[in-house]
Amino acid sequence: MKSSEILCYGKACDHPRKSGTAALKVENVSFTYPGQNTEVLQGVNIDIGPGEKVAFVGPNGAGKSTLMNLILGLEPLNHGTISVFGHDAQSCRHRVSMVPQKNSVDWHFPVTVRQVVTMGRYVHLGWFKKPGKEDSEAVDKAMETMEITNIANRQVGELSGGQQQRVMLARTLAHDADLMLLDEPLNHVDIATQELIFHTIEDLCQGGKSVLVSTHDLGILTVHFSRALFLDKSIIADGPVKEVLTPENIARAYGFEFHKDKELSPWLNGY
Amino acid sequence: MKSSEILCYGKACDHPRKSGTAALKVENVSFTYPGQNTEVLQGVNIDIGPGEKVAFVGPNGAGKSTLMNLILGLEPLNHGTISVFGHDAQSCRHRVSMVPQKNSVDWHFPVTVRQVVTMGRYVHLGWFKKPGKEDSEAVDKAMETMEITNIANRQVGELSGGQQQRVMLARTLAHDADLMLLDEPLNHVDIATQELIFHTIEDLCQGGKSVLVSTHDLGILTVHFSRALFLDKSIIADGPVKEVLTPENIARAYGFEFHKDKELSPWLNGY
Amino acid sequence: SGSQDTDQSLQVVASTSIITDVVSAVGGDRIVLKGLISSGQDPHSYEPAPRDIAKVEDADIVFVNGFDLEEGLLSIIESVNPENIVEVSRMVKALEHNHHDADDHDADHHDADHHDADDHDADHHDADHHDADDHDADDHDADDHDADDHDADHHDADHHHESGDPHTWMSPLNVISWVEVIVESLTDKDPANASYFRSNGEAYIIKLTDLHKKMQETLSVIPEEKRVLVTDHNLFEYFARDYNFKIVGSLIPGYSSSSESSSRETARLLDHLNQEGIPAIFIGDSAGEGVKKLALTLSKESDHDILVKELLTGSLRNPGMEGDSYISFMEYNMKQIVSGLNR
Amino acid sequence: MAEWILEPLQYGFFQRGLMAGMIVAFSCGVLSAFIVWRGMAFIGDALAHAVLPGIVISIILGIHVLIGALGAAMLSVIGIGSLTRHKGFKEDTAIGVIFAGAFALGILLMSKVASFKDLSHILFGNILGVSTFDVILISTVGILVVLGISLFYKELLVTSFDPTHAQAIGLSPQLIHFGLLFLVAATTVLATQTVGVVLVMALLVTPAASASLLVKKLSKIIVLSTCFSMLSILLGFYISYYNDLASGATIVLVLTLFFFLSLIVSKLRNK
Amino acid sequence: MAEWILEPLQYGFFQRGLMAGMIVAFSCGVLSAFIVWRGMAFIGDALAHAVLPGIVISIILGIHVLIGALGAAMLSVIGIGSLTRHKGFKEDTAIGVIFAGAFALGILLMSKVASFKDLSHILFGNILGVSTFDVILISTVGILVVLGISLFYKELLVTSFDPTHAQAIGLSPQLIHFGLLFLVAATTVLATQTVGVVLVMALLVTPAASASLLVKKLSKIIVLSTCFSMLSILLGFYISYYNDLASGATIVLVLTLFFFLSLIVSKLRNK
Ligand SMILES: Nc1ncnc2c1ncn2[C@@H]1O[C@H](COP(=O)(O)OP(=O)(O)OP(=O)(O)O)[C@@H](O)[C@H]1O
Ligand SMILES: Nc1ncnc2c1ncn2[C@@H]1O[C@H](COP(=O)(O)OP(=O)(O)OP(=O)(O)O)[C@@H](O)[C@H]1O
Ligand SMILES: [Mg+2]
Ligand SMILES: [Mg+2]
Ligand SMILES: [Zn+2]
Repeated sequence: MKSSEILCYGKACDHPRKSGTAALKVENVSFTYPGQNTEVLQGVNIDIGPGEKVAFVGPNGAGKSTLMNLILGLEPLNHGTISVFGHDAQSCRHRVSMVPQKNSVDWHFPVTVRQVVTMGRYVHLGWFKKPGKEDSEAVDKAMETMEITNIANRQVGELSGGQQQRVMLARTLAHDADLMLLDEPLNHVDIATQELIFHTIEDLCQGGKSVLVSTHDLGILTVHFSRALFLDKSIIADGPVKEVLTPENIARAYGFEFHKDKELSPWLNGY
Repeated sequence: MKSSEILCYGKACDHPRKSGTAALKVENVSFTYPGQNTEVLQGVNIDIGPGEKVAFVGPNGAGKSTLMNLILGLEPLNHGTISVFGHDAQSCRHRVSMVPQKNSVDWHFPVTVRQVVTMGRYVHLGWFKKPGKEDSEAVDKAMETMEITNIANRQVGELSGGQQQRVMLARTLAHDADLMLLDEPLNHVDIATQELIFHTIEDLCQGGKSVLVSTHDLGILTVHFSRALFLDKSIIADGPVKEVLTPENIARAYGFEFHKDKELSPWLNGY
Repeated sequence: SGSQDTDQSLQVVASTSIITDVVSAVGGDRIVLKGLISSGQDPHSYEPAPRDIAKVEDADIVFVNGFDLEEGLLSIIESVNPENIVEVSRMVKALEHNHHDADDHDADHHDADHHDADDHDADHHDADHHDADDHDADDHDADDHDADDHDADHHDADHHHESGDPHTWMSPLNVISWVEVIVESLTDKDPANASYFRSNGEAYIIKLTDLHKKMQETLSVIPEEKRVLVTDHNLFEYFARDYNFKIVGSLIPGYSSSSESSSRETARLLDHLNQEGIPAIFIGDSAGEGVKKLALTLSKESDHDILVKELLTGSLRNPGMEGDSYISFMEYNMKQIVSGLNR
Repeated sequence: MAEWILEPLQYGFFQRGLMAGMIVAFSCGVLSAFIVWRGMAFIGDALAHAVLPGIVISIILGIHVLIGALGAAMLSVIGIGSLTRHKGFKEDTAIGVIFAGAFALGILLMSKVASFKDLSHILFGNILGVSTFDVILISTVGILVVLGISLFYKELLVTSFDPTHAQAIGLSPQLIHFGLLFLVAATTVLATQTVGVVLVMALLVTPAASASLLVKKLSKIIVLSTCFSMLSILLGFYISYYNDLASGATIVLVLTLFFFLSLIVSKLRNK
Repeated sequence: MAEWILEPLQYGFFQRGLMAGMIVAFSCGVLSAFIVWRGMAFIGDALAHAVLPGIVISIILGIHVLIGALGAAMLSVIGIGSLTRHKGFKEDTAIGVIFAGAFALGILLMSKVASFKDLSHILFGNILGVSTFDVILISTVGILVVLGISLFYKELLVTSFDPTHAQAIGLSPQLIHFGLLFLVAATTVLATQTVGVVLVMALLVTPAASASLLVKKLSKIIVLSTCFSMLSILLGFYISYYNDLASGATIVLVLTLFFFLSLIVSKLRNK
């Protein structure tokens, strides 16, 4: 795995895309963090087709971020299989990208916004190649989409939380992957950017890309998504949003029955 | 300022609370980050009374986090004055607390959830005193409120994003301040916790505490708040939520007129 | 390389202050002499300034001690002016391993011998020396010298380490041979002043002979059984040979200041000090704090009264102080030894 | 066995060396956890070298070297502390800059003063030459360290974990940082004279690094690292006695061995 | 003035020393920015010491010390690299543990082998005794460094800024880390022989620390730090010549002076 990981950098998996293969196929994945003794994921199965836009919901600690990390190979998989476009995720990195929830970024490191967004192109360059005109255009476009062109030359460390989040999103757009994993992309960003994000996702999916978006904003979700995955260690529900976000499922996962006395927000009562 | 900062640790400002004084008074505050040349805040005036619950909105980069940092004295104020309960904020630290948006936490540092929440009590202890029974009870209560009692003995570094956010919120609850600044507390947390947060805030305000909550979730805001502050470098609007969140204000701050072609989410059209 | 002085006098550079003193006695005012390591400085930790090396590059003769004393400096000199290096100790016969009594202390020195084997002793001045017990040399270098054998290693290819105690000046008899070497070298380079150098040399040899006699006499007041030396490390091989002393051991059995004493070796040395009732420990003026402390500790811990006495080792003292010339340097050491042992 | 233990103990220098070593190990073991987790691993090495100009100056002035060394250490500490105040400057960079500058200054001064030439004392103390006075001095510092750490434990905890929160409750992270640096400086200066810098450096880093592999709570790390460091002194001392090895180096190797054992244990446990 | 410059240049040792110094300064200046921003300030110091067992062993085996030194450096590099893989272990801790262990091993070996005497060579090289062969060796390493940094610039950038993203695009942050460590090790081993560890250490840290105070973009930091380091060699060499000072220490002091000047400039600018 180690060696394939190294070799893969910058190499497009030249396997032809088989028609009918899933964009993402998670089969029977269970996971325990090393040194821990409770399973964080239990027998998870997911199947996402090309061009699909899927919301990923579940309470805090449900394992959403863990699963996304596993898909990208950031944690070693210890049980089950994950494939991306029919291939091992490790050998198809140019086609999968992620905006992580908790990033490992060293914000003090002296780089500009533009440099960070350009990092989204590295996967297509591989060793020794420098970013060219095409990359530069892709970067410009990604920055425009996220409306950060005006701060392109600022140090990323000096930005506001929302601006930093937009930079991370732009980096992923620059990556131009076929499967995008967005882990709570709405955190920190303002409503204008939220709209932007959803419209961008919409456009991407229309172009055949698959997007998996984890979020806690169940209200916004009903508007923009048709399919939702409800995770709580294992997949509790999978299907059209309205069917997944039933009061029963919510009560089961969030323990809302314990708060019956409290007034639920109208948007939760709404459906 | 330096010396007062040091002396203040653990000391309650024993000035009697004058009746009728504002919980927070920001007067004519302007701010530029050192080494930068654009003003981030321009002539900001805010007045929040005791027991008030105020939403703090504005686009990314509006200066919300900057203002909160200034209130706590985390950045040196270079223009204007800020007072808390009629006193210098620096000499009234036991009465002000904050949940920051971007924290400076070293998540790898080996501490447990309980230890972190206990840190919220330190301000009342001051030098040499160790947390006592009373503190331990306050910590337990805060953890219960945020529903993290079950993970009390885990390492904070190993938690999910939402769990970490709840730990930070519990720390602030343990602080038991009279003025709470919550900078985007809804990031990372699931809907159950969001409800919890708002109900907790409600309870606190009924107990006479003042809370300033920055958020981008304009939908949820209308439900839980009666007053909103709209910041975009300077205060654009201040008053009842419905008056503040007018389509004009939103258009002005978020530049929504540029996206007229895109369909706005129903909740934005809703009011 | 370098510019020649307009003055036709020989440009001479000497490494240590002791060599400088002796060369100056021979060369007088007919040479331009520059001592690199000034009085009071330690020959081993000496870090040259660039203009010193400029002098070396310009020099007609560079006198060094030999036996790798100024090891760090040597590597610089060798890269700057290799043709004109003269080792003043080259006529000194390195000592056989002669000073240890057959007690367990001897064992401590095995490593040393072992070291010889590894050392690259294919000496280029072979005719004159054998390898001898030499680890003392190492001892010494190490101890006070911060300088940089690294370079030495680095120059391994062209430089062969000498083996042997480098403290040749601890016996005036050796310094007499220095004078011969110095006279010969100066004469070689400047035949016009040959007679001047020779007569200076002869005069100085007489002084050295007198010093030797005086030392023999003075030291003879110490009873035979009290003629035992314990030093920070071995630097008295020649002294012991010529004045009939026995070297019992040293505080640091390792070969460098960097090496620490092992606790059992120290324990053995302490037992030894007690058994033989040794009255004094001698510590070089440039020994490290740690060694000085260890000496004090041992003196306190022994069952009898042990004095810790200071000796001059690698360098003369500053002008005006006792020990500012080679002869007074030796007289000072002699006094210290007599007062330490003859009690 | 009893004889094996007792034989070297009949020598006073062995007793005192062992005693001094144990006390230094205790102080260092207690400090170690904070050193490791605050990223200050090289502080011991740096201070031991940075002290040089102070030593040279005290020799020129004819005062006790300890005074000069402590003075120089305190100046370096102030320098390091002030540099890390610059947000973004990593601790080790500040330490490195001050270390190199102060040491070079010391060397230049030394080459002009001549009589003092021995640098090797910096690397190796002579643990066998420890006097009773040294033991008293070291014990004093040991008591200072234990007192300092236990009195300011909660302040050290909060400034290490979240300096911004510390600042927000009126606690100057810098002041605490200075305090910690002060304790480390006192320990380093005194311990270097007796046990040498290599050993001090190792005692300040390796024990907590090993302990962190095995346990996760800070208090446990401190206890375990103190055990490791004292045990390695004991073992190292006897091993060096019976095998005619240099004591300091042997102790460091025993410590390093503990580290690798811990590493193996932690790997096996995470399997 | 011309004469002032030319006088020392007539000496071969001065030319060679200056040349070697400039080349080392160039290599170090280029590496410096990454060393500083990745928190590896003490890597030079550590490697220079950790090399000791290799030197001793090569003397025992009768091979060239350079081979032993390089071998030991590479082993240490592997050790350091593998330890930092443990998430959460700070870089400096890993460096410290390996440094102390390897150095102690070297001392023990040395005390048993004897022929290798002095350690202080590690502190000071002999910049005045540089041979033409040395200059060639150093130039080779210099070329290696410049090639390495320019060929892998983007990989160094992304692994420094966001190791998780690097891993996500199939680039092993560890591999790049090893590569960087390898370059630093080669530079340190060779440069230590000629200019000494104090100077190497200073050249690896201070230039980029100074440059970071003045400019913010990484590429500018690299250029400026290279200027600083080369300028300080030049100035330091001439100053030490005309004032009869030790060259290495003078150069370090000039560098430190540059640092404090930069500090003052940055303070004034932020006023
Ligand atoms: N450390 C800093 N140095 C320089 N500029 C900064 C710094 N932090 C923030 N800024 C700038 O100040 C402005 C206000 O930032 P601030 O973080 O206060 O915004 P905010 O309203 O909290 O935004 P968000 O909703 O994205 O959190 C932004 O333009 C940002 O780029
Ligand atoms: N590095 C880690 N080591 C051990 N346990 C971990 C680690 N990271 C996460 N966990 C645990 O694994 C579980 C799942 O975490 P994960 O971050 O995947 O949840 P999540 O669904 O993303 O939650 P959130 O909505 O809060 O982001 C949680 O119980 C968490 O405490
Ligand atoms: Mg998550
Ligand atoms: Mg903000
Ligand atoms: Zn000597």
